[in-house]
Amino acid sequence: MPSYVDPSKCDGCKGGDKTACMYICPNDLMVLEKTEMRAYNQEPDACWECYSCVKICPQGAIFVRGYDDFVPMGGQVHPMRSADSIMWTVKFRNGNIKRFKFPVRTTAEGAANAYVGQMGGSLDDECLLLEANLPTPK
Amino acid sequence: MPSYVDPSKCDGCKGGDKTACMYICPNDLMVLEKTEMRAYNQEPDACWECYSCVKICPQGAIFVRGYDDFVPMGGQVHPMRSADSIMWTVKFRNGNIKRFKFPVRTTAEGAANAYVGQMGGSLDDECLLLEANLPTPK
Amino acid sequence: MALPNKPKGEIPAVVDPQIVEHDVDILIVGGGMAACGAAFEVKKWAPADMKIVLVDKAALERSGAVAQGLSAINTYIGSNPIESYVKMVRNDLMGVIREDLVYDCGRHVDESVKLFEEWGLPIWKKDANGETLDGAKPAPTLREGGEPVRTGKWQIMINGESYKCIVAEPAKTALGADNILERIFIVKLLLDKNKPNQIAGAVGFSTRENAVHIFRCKACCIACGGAVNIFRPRSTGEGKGRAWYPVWNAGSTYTLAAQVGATLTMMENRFTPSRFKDGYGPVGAWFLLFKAKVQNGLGEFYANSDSVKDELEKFMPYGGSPVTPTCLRNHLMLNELKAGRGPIYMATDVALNAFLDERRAKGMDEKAVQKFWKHLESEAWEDFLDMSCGQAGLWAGMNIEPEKIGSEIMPTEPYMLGSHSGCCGIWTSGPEESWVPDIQNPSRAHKFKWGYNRMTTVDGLFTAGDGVGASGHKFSSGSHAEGRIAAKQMVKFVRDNASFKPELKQTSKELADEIYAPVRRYVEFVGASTAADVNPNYCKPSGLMMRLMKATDEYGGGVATYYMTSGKLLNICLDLLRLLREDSEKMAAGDLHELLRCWENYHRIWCVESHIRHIEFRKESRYPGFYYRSDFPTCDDENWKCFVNSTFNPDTQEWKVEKVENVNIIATDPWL
Amino acid sequence: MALPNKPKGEIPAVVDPQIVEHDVDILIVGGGMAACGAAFEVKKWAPADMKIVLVDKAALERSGAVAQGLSAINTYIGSNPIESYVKMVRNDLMGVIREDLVYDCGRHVDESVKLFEEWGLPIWKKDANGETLDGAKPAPTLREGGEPVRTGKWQIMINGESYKCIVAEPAKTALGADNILERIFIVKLLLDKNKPNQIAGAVGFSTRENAVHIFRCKACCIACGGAVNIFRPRSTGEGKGRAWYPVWNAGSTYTLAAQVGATLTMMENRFTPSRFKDGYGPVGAWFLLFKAKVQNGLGEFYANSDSVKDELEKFMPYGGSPVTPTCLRNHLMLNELKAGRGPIYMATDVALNAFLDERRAKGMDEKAVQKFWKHLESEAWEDFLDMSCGQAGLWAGMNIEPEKIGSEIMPTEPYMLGSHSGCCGIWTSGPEESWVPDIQNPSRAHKFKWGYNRMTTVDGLFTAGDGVGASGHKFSSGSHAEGRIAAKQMVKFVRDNASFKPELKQTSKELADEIYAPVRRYVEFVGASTAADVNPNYCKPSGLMMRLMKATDEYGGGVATYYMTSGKLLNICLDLLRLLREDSEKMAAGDLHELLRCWENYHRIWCVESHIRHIEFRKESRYPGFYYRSDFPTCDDENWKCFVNSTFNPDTQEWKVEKVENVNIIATDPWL
Ligand SMILES: Cc1cc2c(cc1C)N(S(=O)(=O)O)[C@@H]1C(=O)NC(=O)N=C1N2C[C@H](O)[C@H](O)[C@H](O)COP(=O)(O)OP(=O)(O)OC[C@H]1O[C@@H](n2cnc3c(N)ncnc32)[C@H](O)[C@@H]1O
Ligand SMILES: Cc1cc2c(cc1C)N(S(=O)(=O)O)[C@@H]1C(=O)NC(=O)N=C1N2C[C@H](O)[C@H](O)[C@H](O)COP(=O)(O)OP(=O)(O)OC[C@H]1O[C@@H](n2cnc3c(N)ncnc32)[C@H](O)[C@@H]1O
Ligand SMILES: Nc1ncnc2c1ncn2[C@@H]1O[C@H](COP(=O)(O)O)[C@@H](O)[C@H]1O
Ligand SMILES: Nc1ncnc2c1ncn2[C@@H]1O[C@H](COP(=O)(O)O)[C@@H](O)[C@H]1O
Ligand SMILES: Nc1ncnc2c1ncn2[C@@H]1O[C@H](COP(=O)(O)O)[C@@H](O)[C@H]1O
Ligand code: SF4
Ligand code: SF4
Ligand code: SF4
Ligand code: SF4
Ligand code: NA
Repeated sequence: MPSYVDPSKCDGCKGGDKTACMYICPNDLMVLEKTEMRAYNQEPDACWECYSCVKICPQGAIFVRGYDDFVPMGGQVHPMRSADSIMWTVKFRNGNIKRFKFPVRTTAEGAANAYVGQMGGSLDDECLLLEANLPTPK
Repeated sequence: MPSYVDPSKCDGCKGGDKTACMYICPNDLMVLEKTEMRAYNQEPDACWECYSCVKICPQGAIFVRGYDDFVPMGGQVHPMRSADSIMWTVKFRNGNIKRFKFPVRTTAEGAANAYVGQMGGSLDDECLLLEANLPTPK
Repeated sequence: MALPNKPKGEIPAVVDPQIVEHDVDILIVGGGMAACGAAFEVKKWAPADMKIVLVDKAALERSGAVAQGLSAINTYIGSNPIESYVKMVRNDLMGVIREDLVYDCGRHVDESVKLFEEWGLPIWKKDANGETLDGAKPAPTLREGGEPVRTGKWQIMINGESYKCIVAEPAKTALGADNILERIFIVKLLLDKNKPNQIAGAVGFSTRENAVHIFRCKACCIACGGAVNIFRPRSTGEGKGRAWYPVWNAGSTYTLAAQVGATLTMMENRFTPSRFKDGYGPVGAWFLLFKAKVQNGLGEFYANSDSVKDELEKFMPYGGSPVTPTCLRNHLMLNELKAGRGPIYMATDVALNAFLDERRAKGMDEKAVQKFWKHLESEAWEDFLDMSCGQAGLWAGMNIEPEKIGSEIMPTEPYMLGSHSGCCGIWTSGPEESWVPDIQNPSRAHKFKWGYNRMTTVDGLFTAGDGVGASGHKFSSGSHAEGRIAAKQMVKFVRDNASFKPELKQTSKELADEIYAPVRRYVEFVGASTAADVNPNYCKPSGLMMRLMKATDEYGGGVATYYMTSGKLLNICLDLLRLLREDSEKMAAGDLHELLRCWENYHRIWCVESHIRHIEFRKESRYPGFYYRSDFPTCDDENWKCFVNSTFNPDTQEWKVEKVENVNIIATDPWL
Repeated sequence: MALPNKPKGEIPAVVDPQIVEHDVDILIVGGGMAACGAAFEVKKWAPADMKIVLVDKAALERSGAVAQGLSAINTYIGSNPIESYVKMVRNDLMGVIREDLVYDCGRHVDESVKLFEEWGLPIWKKDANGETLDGAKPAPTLREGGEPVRTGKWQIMINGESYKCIVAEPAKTALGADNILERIFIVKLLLDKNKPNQIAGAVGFSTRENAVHIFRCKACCIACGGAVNIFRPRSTGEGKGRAWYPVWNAGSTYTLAAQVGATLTMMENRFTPSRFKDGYGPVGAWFLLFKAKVQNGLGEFYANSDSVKDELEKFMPYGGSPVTPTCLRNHLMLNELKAGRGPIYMATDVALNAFLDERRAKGMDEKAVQKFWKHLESEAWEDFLDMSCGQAGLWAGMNIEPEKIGSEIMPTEPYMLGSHSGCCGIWTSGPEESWVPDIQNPSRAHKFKWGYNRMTTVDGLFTAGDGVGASGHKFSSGSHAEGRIAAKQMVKFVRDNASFKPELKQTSKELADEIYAPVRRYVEFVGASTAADVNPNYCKPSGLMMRLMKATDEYGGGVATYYMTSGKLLNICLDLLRLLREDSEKMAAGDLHELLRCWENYHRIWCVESHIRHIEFRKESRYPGFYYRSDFPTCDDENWKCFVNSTFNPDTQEWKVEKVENVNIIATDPWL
């Protein structure tokens, strides 16, 4: 199920130097072809189908089609991710459709408390931030 | 061990429409790139290493290097074929060289007797050309 | 891969190809050993005005299994009784063969070998001292009584690098250059519009220009070899090119025949050769010429152990033969591997040094021994260089010198073929002679003869070589001879049906559209993705082939399971093949080379589907070592010493699979 | 492929990259769960002027094993005794673990989970009626005493699609954007020029611009995950991207550490998970949440059969546990498969319908049952959609609805990792506390503590997560906690060694040349062939990876042999790996992406070589179901209930492999 880009939707992230899909792919697969200003997956047989690129693309231009060496054709799994939830559309080979929606986050983006400036206690014991009274084996 | 073409030797069969390597490859792999006028193997993972192209190339421009998924690098097997014999040079990974020469044909090219015009006997028995008195099982 | 998407190769395909129509009397499809035999022979029987055309997907000079050359001719009867030959084949193929066909091959094969020599093929001879002379040395020819160098009872050694060039030459001269159409891939045979069950033509396309070729014919011989790349090979990257069987034979023979309703036989049989690992070098010469033995990972020469003898006892009478059947040799090897006693080595070092020691023991001086060694070394390398250069390349890359160290051997992935040590194929008529059994059954699928030797159950459709089923061990020479048999019979068939005028069911436009459908699909959808090979609307043939090979490997008894399958797995495999067949309609081709790959895949899918159907039907394990059914793990002579024949009905699109009686013609006592 | 040859990707590599030098105090290599834990925690202990930099080959937001999300947190102790956790891990890993490290992980892990929830990770809860609430529903947090949904004793369910994004956010905020360098692949660690056995830096390169990055540091934590694509996967075409383990973790952790002389431990351990076939969907939720059972090809739910009980008796005390160890679960499955009783199905249909029937039996009306079913169906699909979309895609392509039909499961190819149900990794110090055994041996390779928790045997070099050996079952949460442990210790190490000034042995130019060697090779030789990938002077990383995977698969106990190997095969494997290492110097890269692939391969080769060495050294089969040695087929507690540690000496370039005593800290009676 390597990802692929629909050229009619991709706008090359408006010609930015760092496209969203290039930015995110954990396997360094997405690249931008500068003449056409379209992205493509440069190594489909190294795609894990992690959907990171699909989820992040601002144009909804990236899709996934089943690995050609074992997935029969015609199905598709496609997400729409918002700040707090994700909606999946599963299209079966036979045309049936199922939809599922799940929460993804309970806080606003950027709001996770990094405890900036807060310091731990003694460097010479084993307690981590917020910890105290560590047990030892009985 | 797919075949590959040395661009410094290939002359694109002088720009002929039908290059020797294209003519001969049993698997339709060799093609001519017309801008550069050089041949290349279009599907190395479908190359049987039959050496047909290597043997026929008038420029000696085609070589073979071991399949990259199991042959350690550095060896090479290369033939020189004449009308009646073939000389093989086997270069080992460690640099050792062996040479072998074998006959390939005892008649001149084109001289095989096709018995043109000679006809068989009766269409209604099982004898083929030059045959008579066919046995049956005991 | 990168944008902008382009066809991969150099000859882009267009949606509207030129249509070229040909009216011929006899059409020969294929250009290998059998087809060359047919092309040569047919002119000896055909009236001058009979139009005969041969079509090959490649160039006759180097097409088919012999393209690279061969180092031996595996079938030459010589002074052996033909009956012994039949017995050997029968035993090697576990009892179920068409003895009429095998006998018939045996009585014609030597004549082909004599022609080869006459045409220029160097055949090794023995000199007066019993020493080997290579085929270029002056010596009496076989026809003159010259003694070939035997390796085993049936094989003779040659300097065979140019074997195919030599055999192709008189075939071309005989037919005439204008009647040899190269680089045309035949996709389908065509039945007659008016006469039921009568072949009327074929359709294919050129891989050199955008042209569909439509042939109308009165008789046709298909000899497109066997099938490879139907099971996953042991090297799946670049090295998948290095199969044992030549990667360009895609099962066309069986698919072409099945689709027009010809009965197939013994499609459950497969050939799983043991070969030098990875390089797929041949083992025959090592076993038979160099008398090498195999050693397991513990260093044991297991083949003569007591436990092996006990194991062979389980497969009587086959296991009791002096030469163990090919499948059982694999079986013994697999037992070692599965028990963790691998790898298996061909002890080339032991074998070669034994020759030298023998000479030394006979008092040969060291200088002469060294000279003899040069000769021996050269023979050892020639065996590979004549027919499996890739193995020589592997030795070079691994720094292997066979006199110093053994090399691993291993059973390969399975292939389908009918002329080597396998026997799947098409059910054909035997000779119209009285010794051939006259079975009283209205269906040709049960009969042994119906008028025209090597005619399939479809009128006018003949085959030879790998095409003819239930008659293995023909090899290169027997395939050539069989092509000659079929050729003569085609002329007879055309003579006997002089008034027949072939008419096709489809229009030329319909045929062209069908053949070029993958091109249309490509052109229609190429713009839907920025990647050439990843597209929701189509699949590329390379991916589909991987999918096919994975399905058969995992469920159909490939290397993944040590060749084990079961009714359960086979039915899953059939389900996957059904989906594959559906999806094969979505293959796309941007250029003519890819179009070739599309149709080859299509042939592969059909052909391996018939294989799986047959294995599923046969509720036993007839060929231990080639495949096993875990649910019926033994060879069951009582219920299954019979042919399995299958017929696809082109009208109803249904398969019929049935048991067919096996008749012995050659004495069964003594068995060998 | 076609002429003219061009680099494949879009950022061509040049022979003279820019060199960027960085002086830092603490370097964190990797950006996964462990590294994010370290990045968050380190700032809580570091003085304001301490320079801390994190380098990730990818983008923190979606890097590492959790990029796609996860549907469960597999380690949450909750109200369980930590001692039970250690016992579970010990039993699952067949008796040989570092109990100090596992206990230590157990006492920190819950705090990480509570942080995750606080940061925004939705964690499923039980409501007052025991019904499941998804993680967005209002409910008390874990810290507030909310009750998580347990699946099994240790796992809790989450809505984990954004797990990694959530965990990365505070890590980034804590370190500050300027201190996070993404898209830099670390190739090598560097030892100090003056102080022996002291880490002094690292070198890598950018995959976004032609730049080599050289880091000097006083302490370093490597947490680059485990290794995948070291054994041949079951899909070798396009589908080789769909491994269970994320294809971007290439064993860097182990190779980086080994090359500077850090002792490795239990590298013979591997993880061979059973997964939904081909899609590699997780099975944990199916077994534990949905209580599904596995069925063999005969329809038998074999797991509770008498013969299985007998089989497990052979592996006492491990086989006697209520939850059979992961490797033995595989072993039982492999026995079915090898006997031809495959395929194995997860009976999803039976399991899901049982839930509905249970509700019906309790009197729930059909409308409510349907509503409940929607909920259940959604949970079943979420399990895949959160962490293995490819499996959902396979179901879509095969028209599979899990309530109607089961799906095949199968053991995958082996991976190397230390945080999941495997435990290979680096030998580290445990906590400097009195309960941790104080082994009297001058060599750190035999000790359990040497001052800095999670410090490797190299001074200043720390690790966490998959990096720490002999302590599996940390999973995502434990890895995060472990990163936090290492972070604090690094600060302590830097404080304690305040006068240390790192100095590198090599010049910057030497380092840059070494890293860019594949680019130079490409540029020098690209003109020698008309094909981009077939060249006599170099090999491309894609081909080399296939060669690696074939060698390990066939000789190192991969799927090809049902995970069976032997001393004989292992030594062949080591020979092939030696040739591979030699040839890896001939890799060529035309662009930065290919340069990445070159160095990943290099890491893979090293890491799997250590694996093979360890298996070879350990003369028993400790993990039946993960691998077997046919020459030592049983688990031999008498001789081998010990660690195997190996150390590469960077000066002599030699490996030392040794037995190390296994010490129990937690009571062994009762065993569980
Ligand atoms: C593959 C192979 C085969 C052999 C061996 C080694 C190897 C590596 N060895 S040993 O080492 O094992 O021993 C042999 C040996 O030494 N000695 C020997 O006698 N025979 C050996 N064989 C067996 C013979 O080669 C074999 O029996 C014959 O070649 C069979 O003859 P035939 O049935 O004609 O098949 P073919 O492969 O020669 O020719 C097929 C032709 O069909 C063409 N073709 C295929 N599909 C087509 C299509 N759709 N449309 C048009 N044309 C389309 C092909 O181009 C070709 O012309
Ligand atoms: C692969 C996988 C793993 C899990 C699961 C399913 C799947 C499919 N499942 S379940 O379904 O099985 O159950 C889990 C689950 O539900 N619950 C759970 O808690 N854990 C699961 N894991 C386990 C955890 O994910 C695992 O324990 C942790 O992620 C381990 O953390 P860490 O040790 O930090 O590894 P990482 O993969 O997260 O991060 C690696 C980082 O290194 C970077 N990197 C790698 N090499 C580098 C180099 N040379 N230079 C620079 N950077 C370089 C990576 O980019 C990444 O940032
Ligand atoms: N071990 C063996 N014993 C007898 N005949 C063999 C053996 N191996 C190969 N042959 C025969 O030698 C010929 C070439 O064999 P191969 O190289 O296996 O194709 C065929 O006729 C085989 O049947
Ligand atoms: N089909 C098979 N594939 C792989 N290994 C097998 C197979 N059958 C048995 N084995 C192994 O081979 C050895 C001998 O098995 P067996 O003789 O079948 O009991 C045992 O170690 C089995 O695990
Ligand atoms: N059959 C099982 N019995 C008990 N625990 C399991 C089983 N399968 C998986 N697990 C555990 O469930 C969690 C996730 O498993 P997995 O999906 O296999 O990664 C891990 O903690 C496993 O150890
Ligand atoms: S993120 Fe989407 S729009 Fe942007 S370059 Fe990639 S595919 Fe195109
Ligand atoms: S699905 Fe994942 S691995 Fe594949 S291209 Fe997108 S981000 Fe990369
Ligand atoms: S045959 Fe040789 S010279 Fe002619 S095009 Fe091919 S490679 Fe070039
Ligand atoms: S070696 Fe043979 S298969 Fe390969 S390209 Fe040359 S002719 Fe074709
Ligand atoms: Na592949």
